Amino acid sequence: MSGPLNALFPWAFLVPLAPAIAFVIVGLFGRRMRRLEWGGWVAVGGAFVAMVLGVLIAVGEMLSPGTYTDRSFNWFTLPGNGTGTFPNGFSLVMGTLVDPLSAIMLIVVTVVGFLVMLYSVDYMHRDTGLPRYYAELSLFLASMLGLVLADNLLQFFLFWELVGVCSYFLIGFYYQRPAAASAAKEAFLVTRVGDVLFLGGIYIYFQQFATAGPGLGWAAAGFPFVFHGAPFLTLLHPPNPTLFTLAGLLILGGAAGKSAQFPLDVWLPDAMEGPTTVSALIHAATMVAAGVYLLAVTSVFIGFSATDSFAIVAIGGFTTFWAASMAMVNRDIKRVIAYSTVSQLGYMVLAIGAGFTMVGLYHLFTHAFFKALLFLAAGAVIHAVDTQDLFKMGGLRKTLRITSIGFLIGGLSLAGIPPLAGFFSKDDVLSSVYTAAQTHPMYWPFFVLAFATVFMTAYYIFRVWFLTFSGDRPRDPTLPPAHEAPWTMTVPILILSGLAILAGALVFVPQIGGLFTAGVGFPATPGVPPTYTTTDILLSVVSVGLGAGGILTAYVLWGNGRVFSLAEDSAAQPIRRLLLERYYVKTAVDWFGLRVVYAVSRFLDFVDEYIIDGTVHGFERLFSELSIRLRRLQSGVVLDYAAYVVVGLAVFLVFLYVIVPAIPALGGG
Amino acid sequence: MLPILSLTLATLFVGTVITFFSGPRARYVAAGVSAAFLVEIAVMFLQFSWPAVAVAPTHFAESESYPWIQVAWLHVNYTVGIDGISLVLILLTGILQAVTVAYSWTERREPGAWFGLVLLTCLGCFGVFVALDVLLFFVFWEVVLIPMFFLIGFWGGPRRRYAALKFFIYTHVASVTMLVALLVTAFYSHSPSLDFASLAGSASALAVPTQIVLFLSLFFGFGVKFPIVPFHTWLPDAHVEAPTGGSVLLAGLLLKLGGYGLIRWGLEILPTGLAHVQWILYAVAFASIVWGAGVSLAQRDLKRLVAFSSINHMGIVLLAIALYSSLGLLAAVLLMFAHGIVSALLFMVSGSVHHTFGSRDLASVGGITPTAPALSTMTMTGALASLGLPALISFPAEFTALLATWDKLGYWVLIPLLTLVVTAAFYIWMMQRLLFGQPKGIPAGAHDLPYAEAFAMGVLVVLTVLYGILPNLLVHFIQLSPVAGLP
Amino acid sequence: MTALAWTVFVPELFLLGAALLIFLLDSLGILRDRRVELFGGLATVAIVVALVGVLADLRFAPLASLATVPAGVVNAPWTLLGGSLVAVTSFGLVFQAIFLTSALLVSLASLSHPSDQKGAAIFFGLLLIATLGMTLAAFSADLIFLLLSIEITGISTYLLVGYTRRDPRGLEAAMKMYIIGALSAALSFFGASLLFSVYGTTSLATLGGPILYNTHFPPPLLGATSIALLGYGFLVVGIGFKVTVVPFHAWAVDVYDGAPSDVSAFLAGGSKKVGLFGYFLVFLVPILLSGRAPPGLPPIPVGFHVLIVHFGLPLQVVFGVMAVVTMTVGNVLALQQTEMKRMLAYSSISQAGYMLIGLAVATSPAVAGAVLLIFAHIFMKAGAFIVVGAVAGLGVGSRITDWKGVGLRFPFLGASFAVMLLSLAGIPLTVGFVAKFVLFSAAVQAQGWFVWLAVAGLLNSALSVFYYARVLRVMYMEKGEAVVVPIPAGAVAGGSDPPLLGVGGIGYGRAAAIGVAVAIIFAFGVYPQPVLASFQMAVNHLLQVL
Amino acid sequence: MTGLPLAGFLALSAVLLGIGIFGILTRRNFILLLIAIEVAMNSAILNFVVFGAYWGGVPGYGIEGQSVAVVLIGLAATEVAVGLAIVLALNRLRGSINVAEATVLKL
Repeated sequence: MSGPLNALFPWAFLVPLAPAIAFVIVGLFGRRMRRLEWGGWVAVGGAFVAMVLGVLIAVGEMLSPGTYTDRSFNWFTLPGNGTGTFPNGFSLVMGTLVDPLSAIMLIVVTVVGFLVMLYSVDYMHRDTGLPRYYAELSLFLASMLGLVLADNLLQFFLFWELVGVCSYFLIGFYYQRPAAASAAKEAFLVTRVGDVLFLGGIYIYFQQFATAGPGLGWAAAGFPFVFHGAPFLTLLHPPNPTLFTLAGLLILGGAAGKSAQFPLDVWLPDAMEGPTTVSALIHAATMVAAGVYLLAVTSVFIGFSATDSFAIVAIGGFTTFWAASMAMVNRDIKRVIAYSTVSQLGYMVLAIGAGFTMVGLYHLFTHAFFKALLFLAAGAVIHAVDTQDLFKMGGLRKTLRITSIGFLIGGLSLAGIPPLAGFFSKDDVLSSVYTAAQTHPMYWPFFVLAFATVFMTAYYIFRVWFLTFSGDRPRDPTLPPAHEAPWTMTVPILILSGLAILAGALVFVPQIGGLFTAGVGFPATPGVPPTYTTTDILLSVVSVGLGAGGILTAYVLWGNGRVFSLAEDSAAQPIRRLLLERYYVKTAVDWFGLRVVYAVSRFLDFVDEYIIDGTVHGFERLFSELSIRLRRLQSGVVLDYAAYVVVGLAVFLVFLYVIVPAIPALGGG
Repeated sequence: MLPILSLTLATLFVGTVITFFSGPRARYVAAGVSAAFLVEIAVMFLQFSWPAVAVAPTHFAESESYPWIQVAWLHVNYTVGIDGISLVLILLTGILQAVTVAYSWTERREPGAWFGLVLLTCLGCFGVFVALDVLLFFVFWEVVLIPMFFLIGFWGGPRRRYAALKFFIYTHVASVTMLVALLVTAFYSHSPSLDFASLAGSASALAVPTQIVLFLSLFFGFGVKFPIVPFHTWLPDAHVEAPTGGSVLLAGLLLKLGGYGLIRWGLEILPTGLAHVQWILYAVAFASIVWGAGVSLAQRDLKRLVAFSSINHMGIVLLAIALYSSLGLLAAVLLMFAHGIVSALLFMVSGSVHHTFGSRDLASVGGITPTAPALSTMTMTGALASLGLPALISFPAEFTALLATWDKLGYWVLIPLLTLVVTAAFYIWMMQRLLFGQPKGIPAGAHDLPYAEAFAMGVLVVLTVLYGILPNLLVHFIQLSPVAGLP
Repeated sequence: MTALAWTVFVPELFLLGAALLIFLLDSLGILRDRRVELFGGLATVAIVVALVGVLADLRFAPLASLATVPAGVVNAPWTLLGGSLVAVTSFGLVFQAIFLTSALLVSLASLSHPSDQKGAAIFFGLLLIATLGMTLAAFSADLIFLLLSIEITGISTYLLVGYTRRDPRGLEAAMKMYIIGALSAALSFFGASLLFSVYGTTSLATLGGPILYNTHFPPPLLGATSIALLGYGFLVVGIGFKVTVVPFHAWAVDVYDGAPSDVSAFLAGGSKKVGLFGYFLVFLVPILLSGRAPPGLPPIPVGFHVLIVHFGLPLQVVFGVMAVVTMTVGNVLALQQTEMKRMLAYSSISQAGYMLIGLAVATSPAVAGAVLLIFAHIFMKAGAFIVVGAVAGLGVGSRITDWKGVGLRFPFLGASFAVMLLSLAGIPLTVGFVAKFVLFSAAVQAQGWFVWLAVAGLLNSALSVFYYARVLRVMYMEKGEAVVVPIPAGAVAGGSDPPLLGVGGIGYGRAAAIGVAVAIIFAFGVYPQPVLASFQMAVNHLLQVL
Repeated sequence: MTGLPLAGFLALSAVLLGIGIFGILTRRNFILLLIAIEVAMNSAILNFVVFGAYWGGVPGYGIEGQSVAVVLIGLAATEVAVGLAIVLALNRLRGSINVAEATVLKL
């Protein structure tokens, strides 16, 4: 491969390194700096360097698509000893991999990352824990970029865990709030379940490929072929189909954990306890997308198994609907957006399951921008009015002009109104599922769910918009007078608005589109950029119609400061309560985690203390009892002692005259 | 070549004696001895010649052998030697000795005796790791007990006397069993001497049932030190009552003696015996893993929690050893090293929590982060490392261990794998209760870590990160052992 | 048969002479107020000289030449019908050295005996006589001679126990020891008479070998072998009294408790050993000769037939069972003991059990191991009793719980006691451990059912750790000062000493004895080769002809 | 010697021993105890005399038995002397020679 910018590829490792350095500096000296913001600027600087480099590398990849890997760092080496499963040993490597997928992710992560960092400078300025915030955020950025550039699944997992921990700390940023602390715990543990499954999948691949024969030995190749099907397409009949299916399911489990897919989706809405910026960066744009990314990079051989594909489709499709339904009733501005994130991630998973990996990534790409935009705008609102309760807000479009516009753009994009970014990608997802359903009838129901979700999406996001911005005054008069945010906050909003408008159309630029079509080594991926056959156009028209319908409904119910309240005796009440209670899943999870598991462990503890250790004490007691009883023989009366002597004598005589003659072995008989 | 092992033994011995009698100045002597010890360890690593790492597994290096007891029927030699496994564990010994001395720098009560006993414990552990003769091995093995008995019993908590006695007797019974088994092995196989080499050479001549019985008794003998469920109940008591330094050595070194003994004197001498009862070891290992994790979840006492988590981790070690594969043993040793560092860190944490806030009860102390940011950072590092966070020391070990398990046992790997969630659960919950939430149970004037303790923990944190990022630093050496040739 | 070189008796002559001199000086009433120092010094010097002499014999008289002494067990078991009384064997010499060492420790410790000056002559004189008896026993080649020597020791120890005629505890102890002792004496002599009736001789070399019988004898109701076995049964009981084998042990606990500490030290360190020596001498022959005729049968008298006997296995089983029972009962009884001296007494009973393993296994390694343990036991147990005496002299009560904080108040005594207890418990780097290690290794090496003896022994020593560790715990870990009653006047002999050593008030003699004991415990604990080698040689020498 | 039924003598000495032991177990008076001990001792002496005579008739065997008997008589005397000494001391100290009452040392 050649190209002016390819010279940069060997330096790709600098992309994660820049924020990492920022992390070290802020982490060590942040608290000692004269003004806490300085730490913030260091972090912003790190993010900026990362963005410049990352974008340049991505551009380089656009100009000359190809695969560049650098596996120079040997992390863990098992020298082979000629026997066993790994006759020539193996070495686990850390490296960088530049290819279309990582290029796409690079753009997303670095750009959003930088903007959010910038935004944070003023958004967070009231906080005392600022250095901690920037240190953790930089660490997150570094890990996320490490994950994006990961060269093999193990490295992927390594950074995967690190971003998990960062998210844990950032969710718990206001650690003195019990709610925040327990939300962080919940997030970590739920995703941990997924991680463990993911690890299991890694083991299966590891062993299978190590034993798959010459050339596929782990030692030889690290994992790059996990990313690029080419070596694997020769492996269309993998060593053990069952194991491969299982591995696919395990990987799916991991992805579901990170990307909050059903049933591991409980943690994401609660994760909104963290600062809004964190929600924007981690729980909307980047980390939660890692699951989708994982599915994308492994889709090559997950795709081998129809079972896996169906499982992915099912989970994605169902989650889309499930989350959107909950978003429709919630009254917390951030949580609504969080549910919408879950639902949109469902779209991406759906597309990948349907076999259109790049379509999924396409939606990831656009979604990152408009969802970050929505969060930052929401952040600006919260920053201004200091509440998250939609029903207290209202009429903010006058004061927060830029914010309201930004939110509006984000909302339209999310609702899939052309020509905004969301329109192209979501539309593409739908049509690709439609296409897949032609050959796999089982996909139809999920297609229907996804399609229905379009309406709900438009409805809930505009419900938020109307409740927040329309009307003439806040419903809660006690709210402080709102002011438009400073430039550090508005500029990111504006930039993201631009991206939310353009990102979708960008793929029609051949170079950029190239990234999405020429997923190197993938089976040729149809659908990106969208090709408008008559069916597609039909689908688009209908979906746009649904979106518009959703917006209209929202306007009717909530527009101009109206507040729609469901009649108490309405048949819909139970449903509403069900949705508000999140289908009681959270309750069930808490019950299981805090009651059942804890009760079991208490029981084990009891057994440990009273039965196992009790036995030990039993021995002690046995001996001391024995001792006390035997001591009675020591009566102090000498005649007793004499008696013992005689008894002993008698015993011997019995032994010598009865036992010995009786036992030939003793020379008797 | 420098007889570095005997030299080190001499250094430690002389150092211990001097320390005992140098009263208030003992800590300086102890520090000097630790420094010397580390230097000698460095020499060992050098003599272990880095370039040789690439070559196939070698046998014992640095071997020295002198006749000790020689009568017609009994040939005991003073034989010492190290291979990669012992080398790594010796490194652990040196590190823990140094940090323990540093941590207890301000010990006021009988400092001479305190530091002397600490050094003596490490001397014993070092001896165990280098001894290549049954008697020598047993001598050092028992030498470890005495100082630990006094460390717990004299400097310990309220129930220290009970705990010390329990520890002493329980482990002594186990060692005795182990000794019988080794003697029977030696004399029934007509081994020319009690040296490791000759035992390993001749033991295969024994009848298979004999080997099985012998291996099982060895397993019990070493297992109690591990400790394995259900012979573990001495551990929580010992830990809870022991002073911090004692817990550090107990968890960091003494538990490793069990693992090392099982590898060196069980698995390498009676492989046939192992082969026939592997399933028993698996069962015990799984039991320990699940049990340790499950019980930890119920603990309110920070130290008790860490103690039970040790049972869980050592269960994984046992599992990896029982696999009897080179990958498994690599993982086992790596995990022992990792657990040595991490548990030491966590026990220091609980010690500092105790004397900073006057209690270790997670229900009564909480939200300490604002008061003691440094301490809470250490706590987080320790907990995250212990639950196997990548880029920290335990991860490469656990990853390899479970990989080896999957390789040999297939789906059984699900047991330890899913237990990882529980492990994460109790650590995360511990952090939530101890570090986060509203401050409670914080006595007035509670301060952050004093320098000595901060230094000791800092060293461990640095090592945790360092070896987590560069595990090859250890892996290269562990490979240089006779067992690396296994399938 | 040629006469023995009289020089081998020089040590005994010294002991005897010193004893007579002491009594003489006492009756002359010289230096009435410095008698302890005077007589003690005399006794110590005599014992030292004797010890030197014995070691010289061991060292210089080449074993070969000893072996050719035309008398006794060693070389020509069958040439001596009619028996000769004494034989010099390296085995015997080793035991003489052991006896003298224990006597030396005691007399050294007693140099600063806090007793009234009146008792001095009796104490040291009887000590010498008892030692004399033991050293004579070590030479015996004849059962009667052996039993008589043991009786000499016994009678003088009865008196030693009660020599402070004012102390009711001591007197009660003496009474108990006397009654059980006399009973056992009667039993053992009866056993001897039975053996004589069968063999017509009491030469140890002949007993236990093939039996000559004719038409008159054995009488129809009992077989000759049965009578011989009966005789051995009686001997087991009779000598077992000294060895404190269960169930002949009960007296020992009370006596060790009631007697003055130094006497207890002598009983545990010395007279118990003479019993074991007797066991070895009497029973090794029948065990090893079992089932075979030794070379060089004498001319068989007319009308007599030779009967090959199998006493070996039954006796071994007897001793095996006795060993296990003794060690177990001793340990279990010690567990709940509250009096320090009684605890030590029980522990010494259990130690006797370990030593018996050597006799049950009856291979030269095992016997050597047992001898090593006997040797070690002097320093551990006698040393411990001496420490107890010293601590009592400092006014600490006799109950274990009275010892709170002793370890910190008297560093020297505390540390020494700790070392001795650890050695008794068989913790490495002490001679006690080495001895047990060798002994149990020997049992394992013999294979067969002897392995279980080793297992029992090791489990028992693990059990014993419980009560030893409990004492350590009291001494070092219990709160509170030691219970101190005002020190009786005259308790402090040897003046004041540097407090660092903590010798203050216990006197140099005791300090020296304790120091020596500890030093030896460590020295041979680290490098036992010299003693073990010589013991092994002696045992081989004893057994080579059998 | 043929006239002498050796078994008879054996039985007699056994009976003597039995009497002695019985006495030792049942008497509480120290003096009576001493007597019982003497009786037990004499059973051994009797054996030695008898079988000394028997083996004395066998060529190659000496009269060891009788000589041993003489020695033992002396030994018995010594023992009794010591015993009496203890009796005296006991009597002086406790005013009683009932051995069963001296139980300060026990357990």
